[in-house]
Amino acid sequence: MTDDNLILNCQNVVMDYDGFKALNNCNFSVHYNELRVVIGPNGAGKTTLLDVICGKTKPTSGKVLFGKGINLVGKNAEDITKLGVGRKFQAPSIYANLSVWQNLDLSVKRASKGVFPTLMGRSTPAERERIDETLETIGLTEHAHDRAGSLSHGQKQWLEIGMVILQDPSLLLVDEPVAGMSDKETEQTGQLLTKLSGKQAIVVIEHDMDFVRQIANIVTVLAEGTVVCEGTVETVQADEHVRAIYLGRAKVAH
Amino acid sequence: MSVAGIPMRIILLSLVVFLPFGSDLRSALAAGEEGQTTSSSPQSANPIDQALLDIKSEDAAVRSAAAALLIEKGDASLLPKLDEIRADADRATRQAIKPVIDLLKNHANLTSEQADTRRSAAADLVGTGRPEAIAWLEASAAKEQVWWVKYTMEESAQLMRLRSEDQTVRLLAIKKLGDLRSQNGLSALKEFVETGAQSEATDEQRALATAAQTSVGEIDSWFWWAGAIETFFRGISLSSILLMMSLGLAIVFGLMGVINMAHGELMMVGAYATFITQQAFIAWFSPEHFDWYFPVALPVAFLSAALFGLVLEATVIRFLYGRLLETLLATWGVSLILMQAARVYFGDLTAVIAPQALRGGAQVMVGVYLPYNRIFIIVLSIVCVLGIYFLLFRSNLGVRVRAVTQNRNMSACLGIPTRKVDAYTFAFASGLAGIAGWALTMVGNVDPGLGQNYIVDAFMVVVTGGVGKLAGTIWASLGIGGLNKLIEPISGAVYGKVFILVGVILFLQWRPQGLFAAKGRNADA
Amino acid sequence: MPEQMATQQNSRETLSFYITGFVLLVVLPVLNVLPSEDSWLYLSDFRLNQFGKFLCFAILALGLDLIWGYCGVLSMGQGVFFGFGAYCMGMYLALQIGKESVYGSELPDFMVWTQVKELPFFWYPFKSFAGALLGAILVPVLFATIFGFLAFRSRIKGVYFAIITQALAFAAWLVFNRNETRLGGTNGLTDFKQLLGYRLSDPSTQRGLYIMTVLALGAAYLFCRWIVASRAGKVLIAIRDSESRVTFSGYTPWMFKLFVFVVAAGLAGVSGMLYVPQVGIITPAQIGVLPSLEVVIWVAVGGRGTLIGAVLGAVAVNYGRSVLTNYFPEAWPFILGGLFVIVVTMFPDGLLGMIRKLSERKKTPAPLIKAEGSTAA
Amino acid sequence: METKLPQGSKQVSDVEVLTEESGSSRREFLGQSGRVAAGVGVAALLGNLGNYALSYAAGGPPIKIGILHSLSGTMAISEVSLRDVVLMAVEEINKAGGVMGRQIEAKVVDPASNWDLFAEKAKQLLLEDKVSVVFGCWTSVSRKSVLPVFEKNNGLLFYPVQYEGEECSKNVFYTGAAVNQQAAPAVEYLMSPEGGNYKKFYLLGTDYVYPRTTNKILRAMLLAKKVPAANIEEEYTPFHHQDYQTICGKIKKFAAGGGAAVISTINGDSNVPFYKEFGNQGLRAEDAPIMAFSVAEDELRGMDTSALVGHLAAWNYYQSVDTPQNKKFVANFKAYCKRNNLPDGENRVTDDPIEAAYFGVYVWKQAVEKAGSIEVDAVRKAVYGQKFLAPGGQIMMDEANQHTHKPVLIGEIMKNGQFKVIWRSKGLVKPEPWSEYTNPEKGCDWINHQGTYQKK
Repeated sequence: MTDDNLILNCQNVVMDYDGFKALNNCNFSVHYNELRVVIGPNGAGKTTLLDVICGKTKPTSGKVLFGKGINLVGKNAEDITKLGVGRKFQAPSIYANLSVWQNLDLSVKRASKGVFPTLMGRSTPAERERIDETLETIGLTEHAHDRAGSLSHGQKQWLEIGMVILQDPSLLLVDEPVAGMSDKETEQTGQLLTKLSGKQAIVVIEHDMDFVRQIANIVTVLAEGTVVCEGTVETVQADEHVRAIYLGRAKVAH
Repeated sequence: MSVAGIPMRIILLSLVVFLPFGSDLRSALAAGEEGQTTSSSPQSANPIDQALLDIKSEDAAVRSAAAALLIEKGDASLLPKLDEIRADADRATRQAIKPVIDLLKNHANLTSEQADTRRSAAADLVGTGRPEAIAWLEASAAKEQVWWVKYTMEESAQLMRLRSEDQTVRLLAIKKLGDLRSQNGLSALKEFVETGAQSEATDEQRALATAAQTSVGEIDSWFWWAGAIETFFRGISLSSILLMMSLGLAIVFGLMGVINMAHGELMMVGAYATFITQQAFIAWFSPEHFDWYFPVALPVAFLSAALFGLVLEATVIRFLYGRLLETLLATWGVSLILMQAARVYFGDLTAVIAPQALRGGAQVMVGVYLPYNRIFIIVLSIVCVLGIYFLLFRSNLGVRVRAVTQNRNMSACLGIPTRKVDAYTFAFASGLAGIAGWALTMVGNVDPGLGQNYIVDAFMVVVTGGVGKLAGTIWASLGIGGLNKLIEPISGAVYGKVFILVGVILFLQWRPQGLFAAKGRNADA
Repeated sequence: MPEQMATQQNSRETLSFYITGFVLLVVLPVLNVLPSEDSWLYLSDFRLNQFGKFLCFAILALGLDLIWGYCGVLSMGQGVFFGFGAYCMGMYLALQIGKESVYGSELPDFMVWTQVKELPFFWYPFKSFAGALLGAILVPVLFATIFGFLAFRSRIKGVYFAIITQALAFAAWLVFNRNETRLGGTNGLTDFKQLLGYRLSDPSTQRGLYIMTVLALGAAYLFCRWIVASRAGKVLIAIRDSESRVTFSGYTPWMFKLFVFVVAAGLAGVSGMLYVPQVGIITPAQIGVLPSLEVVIWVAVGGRGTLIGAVLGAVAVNYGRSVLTNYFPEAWPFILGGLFVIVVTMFPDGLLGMIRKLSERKKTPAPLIKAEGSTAA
Repeated sequence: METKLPQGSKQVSDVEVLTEESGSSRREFLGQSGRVAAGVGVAALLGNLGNYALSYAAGGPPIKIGILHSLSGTMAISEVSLRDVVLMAVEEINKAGGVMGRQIEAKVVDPASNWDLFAEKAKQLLLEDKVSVVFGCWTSVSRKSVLPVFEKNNGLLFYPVQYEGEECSKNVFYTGAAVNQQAAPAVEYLMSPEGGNYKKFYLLGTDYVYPRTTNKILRAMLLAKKVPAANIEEEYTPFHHQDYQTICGKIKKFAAGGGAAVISTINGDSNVPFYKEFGNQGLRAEDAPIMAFSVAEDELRGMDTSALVGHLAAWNYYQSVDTPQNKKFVANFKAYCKRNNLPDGENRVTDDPIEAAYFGVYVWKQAVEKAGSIEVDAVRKAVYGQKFLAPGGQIMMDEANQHTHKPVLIGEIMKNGQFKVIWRSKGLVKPEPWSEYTNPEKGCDWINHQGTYQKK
């Protein structure tokens, strides 16, 4: 069943929280260098899906195959990260008390991230160059030596994306990157993600349909823990089932 | 000191300093005593009166004869006179008079109104070793209503029969003691077994030994079970104390995200509130109402601890919501302050006198004696658990508290006054600590260190139980308390505690979130 | 440009390091030796000795600062590691008493009155000074490794860890108090006579010990600064700020925690080792819950997350204690408790934070370490 | 001389006690509010203020003495009273003209129940304040921790508490009892027909040097008196132990069949839970009396005595001792506490260590006057053989061994927290720092030997 073009293949993943199935037989796959957007109503299991992939939570059952058939289930988060899965959280998760530069420096992909290599290691010129490049990419060159905690919300989001990029992931998981951003920041974020998608596969969770339209190629709709529909933005929007889910939900919610 | 007092004092001091050193203190002190005892009194016709005089004689033979006469002829009416003699007597007289008093007093006490006194008398008569007591005991046993007193009377009678000269009487007594499962007879029975085992033992002794062996076996196996039941009870008792302490801790930890290191000191507040109530009763009410102070102290303890809790919440804790470690440190500081304040204010060990109803215990079966104060705490802890359950899960306030716990902002939007809910929850948990302190006055002293004694254990309970789960707290306190008492007889108190700590650490390896971990998406946020 | 700033700050720090070192190492001992006893400049043996004790505590505080101030893991059991170091040295010193003891026995006094006839096996390594030195560092380090491994690997965090370490302190206190432990029970170890042939009662020996302490403190400070300045030091701060992010950057946070916990334990051991010959007694009272927490307050008062703060806090609080207990003995617990409350609620950055805030009000760069209070479990 | 003890002759009933106390309790209850403020400040100032006014009155500069008792921490409960009584003695002496015409100035320090701090504070008193004598310490731990300091700097310490012996320092005068002046006679008493012919002994103590050593000596003594080893049980609990359920269960088992007594060296706050549990598990003083060596009036003051009545204690002095000088002493002490707003004021009681601390000051004063100097070695030599009419009766300092000849009194605890003396030794008992049972070959002598020596 393996497909050589798939970087990620989730098979029959079930995540059961005391009877509540956040993921229910979820099958989800992503190709190399693809930018995939996952949408779905609240509680559909989107964040849980990312949690399962990156090792933050262990699924009740199912397989998560990555790259050349490595099953990620049961591996711990550090190892999954080292395999090349990067994760950006919904709320910006950065080191507030370190400078932007230090934030990035810690994230650079290195041969070993054990205690003693980290204690002894110094950044090589090549690494510095990469960090500078990334700073450029995320537009924070001027803030390189500011305390990360003093950045604006959008800047923090970018910083986190920058940190993930420096890990050289082949799969990048991004959870609601533009929540709380201004329109301009949203647009810049979109450009950033599009630019990155050439080099690695990216899975983005998003609510903002304008943003989805801006970046998305293929959209996956998740509801009640399973994939309901997959296709281009237009196809998905035209799908009756999807409309029913959103509208039905909307009725209940308001 | 007044001015006039000074010269007075100087004179006294110089007197003290220059007092001749040669005089022996002992002789000075004892002068009065000897003067009294040597004065002999005129003869008297009544043999009892004569015996009362003779017992003070310097001749040992006269003394013992007088004692024998008093035992034979005397009754309880002599006791005041005997006590009077005893108070002034020298050592020899006291020794002579002691068995007389013992026997007469205990004989009289066999018909006392108080069951305890009757029982004590029955037990003490064994020590006198006078055969005439057997008849008294058996006569009283026949009339006795309270099973435990009756048991003691029968046991005492049989214990005295063991000393009989008659082989059959002894054999029967040995068998009876076995039937009675008499723990007090154990050492005597074992002596029979040992005598019988010796090579030069007579056939009679061997027969006694065989019978005694059977009885010892019966008694031993009975007391193994009795011991097991008592150990179990002690475990439950310790658990209930831990539970009382941890409930409040678990509430503030689980519902409010506050680690309250001053929880133990809030208990101390409850205990001191009980003490103050007692003092107020002593000062303002007549002694026959004294025991009422204890029920009255319950609301006083609850409210005063709750008040302290309110103040603590308003002045310290509310600045620290969401900063667990900081609450831990700040409340630790508060606990230091409260402890020292108690030390300065109350100055000393103070204790609460237990009401009559909570003294002593119940003999539920032979070998199993359960103190009332422990039973009381066990029942109280059950009541508290039920109370909390209804308050949190069945009342309006409980719904609000849990709403605030789960989503503070949303609750605020819905019009729940979150500040007030916080304050009330904290005050309620503090009040619970006050109740725990109130109850603890029944087992220990009221001193500034009261809270520190169990606090580490209580935190272990909360950690082991898992945050915010009532059931977890209950199970963990049962587990830790029970295990502690199970290990203690083998390892001693200290290593028992160490084992428990190691156990908890290993347990957390297996379940880092405690026994009843909160599961769900936000479990480890 | 950033490097410039850093070096500027570094050179300032280095300068103050040298000045402090000079004062501690040269000026104070000279004031002790040269001026006559009546001179106002004269520093008595007693004061110098007392100061040496404070500096021992400063080493202990440095360790806690690493784990708590930088890494955000509150250990309430530092007293235990301090005690391990102290007892190791104490055992050596106790064996050096020899026939000079009250009972005139080769065994330490307490063994005589607890009727121990033979030296327990675990005392043997401490017959030699090297054994004591090694033990004073290795015992706490090994113990911390085992305990830390169990605790951190199973993700016991935040308050859970704090409570477990507090229970550890409590349990250790109980065990050390027990005479069956063969470590002198409540009395601990005392009545030491000599160290490597030098009489401990000689002022010159005490002066030597003081200088050793200053040197050890200097070394400990440099060592900690090296850790903090390294990338691993940044990881520690990162763990404090956002542990999950650290995980998703490919580090294993519990390994770093374990590392720094072990370093802190080793420093505590060194501190205890230096403390014993200067104070002349070690008892379980130094191991329990309260002494372990006092370390926390030193660091908090001085300013957590800054090494100088830890040193400053340890010296200031202890000096304050020594002075205040003279004048207001019954007030000291109030002051200590009040310090806890006030520092935690109002001055999370401690003394140093206040000074910085005052002096850098106009300059923009915020202090590197700012307690965000995000240390929730 | 009247020998009847007031409390002994009058059977005070339950109700009477309550009404008797009610008057003062009400006052106390109402008056407590003013005490907080006073308590904190006064304690610290007492040491200095009271004496400054008088200190330069006559005869040269004041003589400095040190008081080394814990005023905070767990031991404060016991030790504060000793500080109070020493200050009272100083005040008395100063009012009476001082020592050799010089006033005494007391320097009070607080070692805060911290044994390490004891050593530091002792150093401070000797080296910084240069006091000529120190009155202090309670626990053996604290004494052991200051001992090297006193020996190193040739200081002088008066130690007022009963202790385990096996010590013979020339820098310490022990005004409390050695084991043969308290524990050993008490156990002998229990074994005597008058004492009840007890045959089994449960030695229960707090885990530290005093109980351990005392029980070691008692065990040797019991074995020497042919008590089989099976009839001796020994157990230790940690400081502040609260839960005596298991131990009382063991005692119950041990005491079944009669003839058993408990020898308690339990210290401080563990006593109340122990006695309570003892009573609540159905054990009575008649079944198994508890003979305590660490429970005195000062500790009983706050306890619920109902659980303790009928149990025994052994000391060298009780507040109830009926001598004129004791009546005066007790009254003075109560008045002193009240006048200085000390906690509990006139409800304070005296007890053995308080008395020993008190007469220690006078013994030192007499020795200074005899020596005509405050120099330690001279004073020390002058102390030997000093006699003093202490509140409890005449006492004498030993000629050579640093200890005190004292009478032994066994008392029964009464409902009002006082003791009824039920036995007293004939005359004074000579102190034996080295027990004849455990160290028969050793002696202590600073005149003919250098401290501890081997007897030939």
